[in-house]
Amino acid sequence: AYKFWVPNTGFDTPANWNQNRTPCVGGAVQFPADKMVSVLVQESHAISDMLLPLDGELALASGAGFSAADPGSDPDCSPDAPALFRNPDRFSWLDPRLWRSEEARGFFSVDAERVPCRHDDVVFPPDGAFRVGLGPGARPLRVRSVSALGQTFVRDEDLAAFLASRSGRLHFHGPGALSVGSEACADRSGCVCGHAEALPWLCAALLQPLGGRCPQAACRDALRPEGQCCDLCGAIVSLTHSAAFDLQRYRARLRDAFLALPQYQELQVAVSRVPRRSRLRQADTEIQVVLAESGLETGVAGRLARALVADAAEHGEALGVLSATLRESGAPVRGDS
Amino acid sequence: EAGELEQKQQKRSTDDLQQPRIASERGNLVFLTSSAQNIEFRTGPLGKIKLNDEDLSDCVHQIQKNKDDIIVLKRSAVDLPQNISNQIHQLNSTLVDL
Amino acid sequence: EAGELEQKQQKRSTDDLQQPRIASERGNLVFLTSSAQNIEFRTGPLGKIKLNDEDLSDCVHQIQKNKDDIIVLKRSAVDLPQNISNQIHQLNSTLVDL
Amino acid sequence: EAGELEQKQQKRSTDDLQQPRIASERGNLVFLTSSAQNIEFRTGPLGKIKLNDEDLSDCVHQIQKNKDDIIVLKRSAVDLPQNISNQIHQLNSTLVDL
Repeated sequence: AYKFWVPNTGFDTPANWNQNRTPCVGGAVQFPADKMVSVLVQESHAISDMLLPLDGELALASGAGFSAADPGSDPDCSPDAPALFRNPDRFSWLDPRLWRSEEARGFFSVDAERVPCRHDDVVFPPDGAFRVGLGPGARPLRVRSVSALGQTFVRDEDLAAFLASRSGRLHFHGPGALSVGSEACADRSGCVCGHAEALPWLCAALLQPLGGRCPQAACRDALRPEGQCCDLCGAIVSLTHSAAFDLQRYRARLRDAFLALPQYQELQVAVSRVPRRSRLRQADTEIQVVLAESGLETGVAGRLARALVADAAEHGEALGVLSATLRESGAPVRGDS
Repeated sequence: EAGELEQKQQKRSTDDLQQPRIASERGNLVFLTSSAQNIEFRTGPLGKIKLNDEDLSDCVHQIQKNKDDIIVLKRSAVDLPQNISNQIHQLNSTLVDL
Repeated sequence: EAGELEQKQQKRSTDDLQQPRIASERGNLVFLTSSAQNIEFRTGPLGKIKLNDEDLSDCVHQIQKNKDDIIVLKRSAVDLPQNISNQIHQLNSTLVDL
Repeated sequence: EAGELEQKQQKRSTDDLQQPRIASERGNLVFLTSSAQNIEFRTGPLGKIKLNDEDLSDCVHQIQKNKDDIIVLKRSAVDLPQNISNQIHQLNSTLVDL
C-alpha cells in the first residue's frame, strides 16, 4: 500500500512560522542557522531582511521571488519580531500523525499501521519541500520503496547513494537507517505490518503533544487494540483464519454489507492482520477488526461486532474464517467524573 | 479530489526539478539554475547591479570600449607603416635620382 | 474572496514594480531593478564572487589591465609616428641641402 | 518558549559562522555573505548568465580576445619601429656615402 508523507517545508505554509503566519510585507525573516532544509517558495514576498541557514536552499517556483521592502511598510508588521522558520527537524518518520494513506470511507488504520509498514511504498511530496527525521536508529526502517524528488528507490545501494548526496542530506536526517527492497505483500490474507518492536517510539511521537499521556477514554473497560497507542471505546472482533481468507474481499464485504447500513455510519473500522495477542506461538497471527465509536451513542460497535461474529459462524467456510471472538468496552463515563 | 491534487502536485514536481534555487553551502551563497535555464540580470535605466564595488554595466561597457579601442589601434598599426613606408620609398627614389 | 486575493496581489505587484527583486520566470532566475534601486552582492574581504567558473575579480582585473595597456599603446601610437616623422623630416632636409 | 529557545539557538550559531543574508537597504536588494564566504552564480551546462542583453560568457570571451589582441599590438609596436629605424639607418648611411 502507498503511504504519503504529509508535512511540508513550504515558505508559504503558515504553520512553518513561529507566529503561524507567513512573513509580512517589510518583515524580517530568519531560518535556523544550523538546520539543513530545502524550502519551496511559491509566492512573491517583499522582505526587509532574511537570514538563510548556513546549509540549505530556497527553491523558487515559477512566479515566486523576493523583493526588497524596507521595514515599516506594513503597520501590522513589526521589524522587531522576525518571522522565525520553525525547526525543520521536528518531523519524525515514526510519527503516525505525519502519514496519510488512501483509506476507504469508514476505514482507518491502527496507529502502528499509519507509519509505513515493511511492505509499503512510501511517497514524499513530489515538490521536494519536505524534511524527515529517520528516528533514533534503534532498528532500521524497512519499506518496499521510497519515492522522492522524481526518483523511486527500490534498491538499497541507490537509496544509500541518494541519502548521502547533498539533496539526500537536505531532506533526510538523524541516526536512523532507512532500507528498501522488501517484497510487496503477496499473501491474500494480509501481512503483519512489522512495527511491534517500534511501537513505543511510534506512540512516544504520537503522544508528544499530549505530554506523552493518552487522553482518558470516554468509557469503562476501554479496549487497547494491537498496534494502537491508546485505549478506545467500541469493540474488537478477532478472527482466526485459513489460507482461503482474503483480506481485501473481507474489507469489501464489511463495507458493502454492514457499514453501508445507516445504523453503522458513525463507526470507524480498522481491519488488518496482526500478531496474535495470546502469543502462544511466536509466529501466530490473526485478523483484528477494530470497531471504534466516534459518536456519543454507545453499543453500536457491540451490535456490529455480534453481527460479524454471527456472519463468521454462518459463512465461515466461504470466508476462510475459522473462529471469531469479540471484546466490547463498557458503559460511557461522564466527562466530569 | 485527493487524487486530483496529487496529480497536480505530480505535474508541478516535473517542473520543480527545473526550479532555480538560492542555496547556502557552508555559508556560501549560491544561485543555481538547472540544465537549460538562465540566470539573468536586468536593470532599468537607473537601476544598477553591483557585485562588491563593481557596477556590472560599467564592466560590460568597458569591455566594449576596450574592443573598440583595439579596432582603432589595429587600423592605425596598418595605416601608419603604410604611410611611413611610402615616405621612405620616396626618399629612396630621391636618393637614387641623385 | 478570490477577487480580494487578486486585488491584494495586484496591490502588491504595483509596489513591487518600484522594488528590485529576484524572481523565477519559467525556471530562469532573474534579478531585476526597475527604477533607481540597485541589486547588490557583497562578500566579506576574503569572499569571492564567481560566475560559473569565472572569478569576477579576475575578470574585472583583466578588464582594467586591458584598459591600461590600451592607453599605453595609444600613447606609443602617437609618439612613434612623431619620432619617425621627425627623423624623415631631417633626412629630407639633409637631401635638400645636398 | 519554544520560539525563545529557537531564537537563542539561532543566536549562538550566528557567532560561529555568519548566515548569508538577503536584506533591503533603502529599497536596494542586497545579498550578503560574511568574511571568507563566496557568492556564486551557477547555471546548468546549457544555461547562460545574461547581463541585460549581454551573455556573460561572450563578455569573458571578449575580455580574453582583447587581451590577445593587445599582445599582438604590443609586439607590432616593438617590431615596427625596429624595422623602420633599420630602414632610416640605411638611408642615413647611403646619404653619408654620397
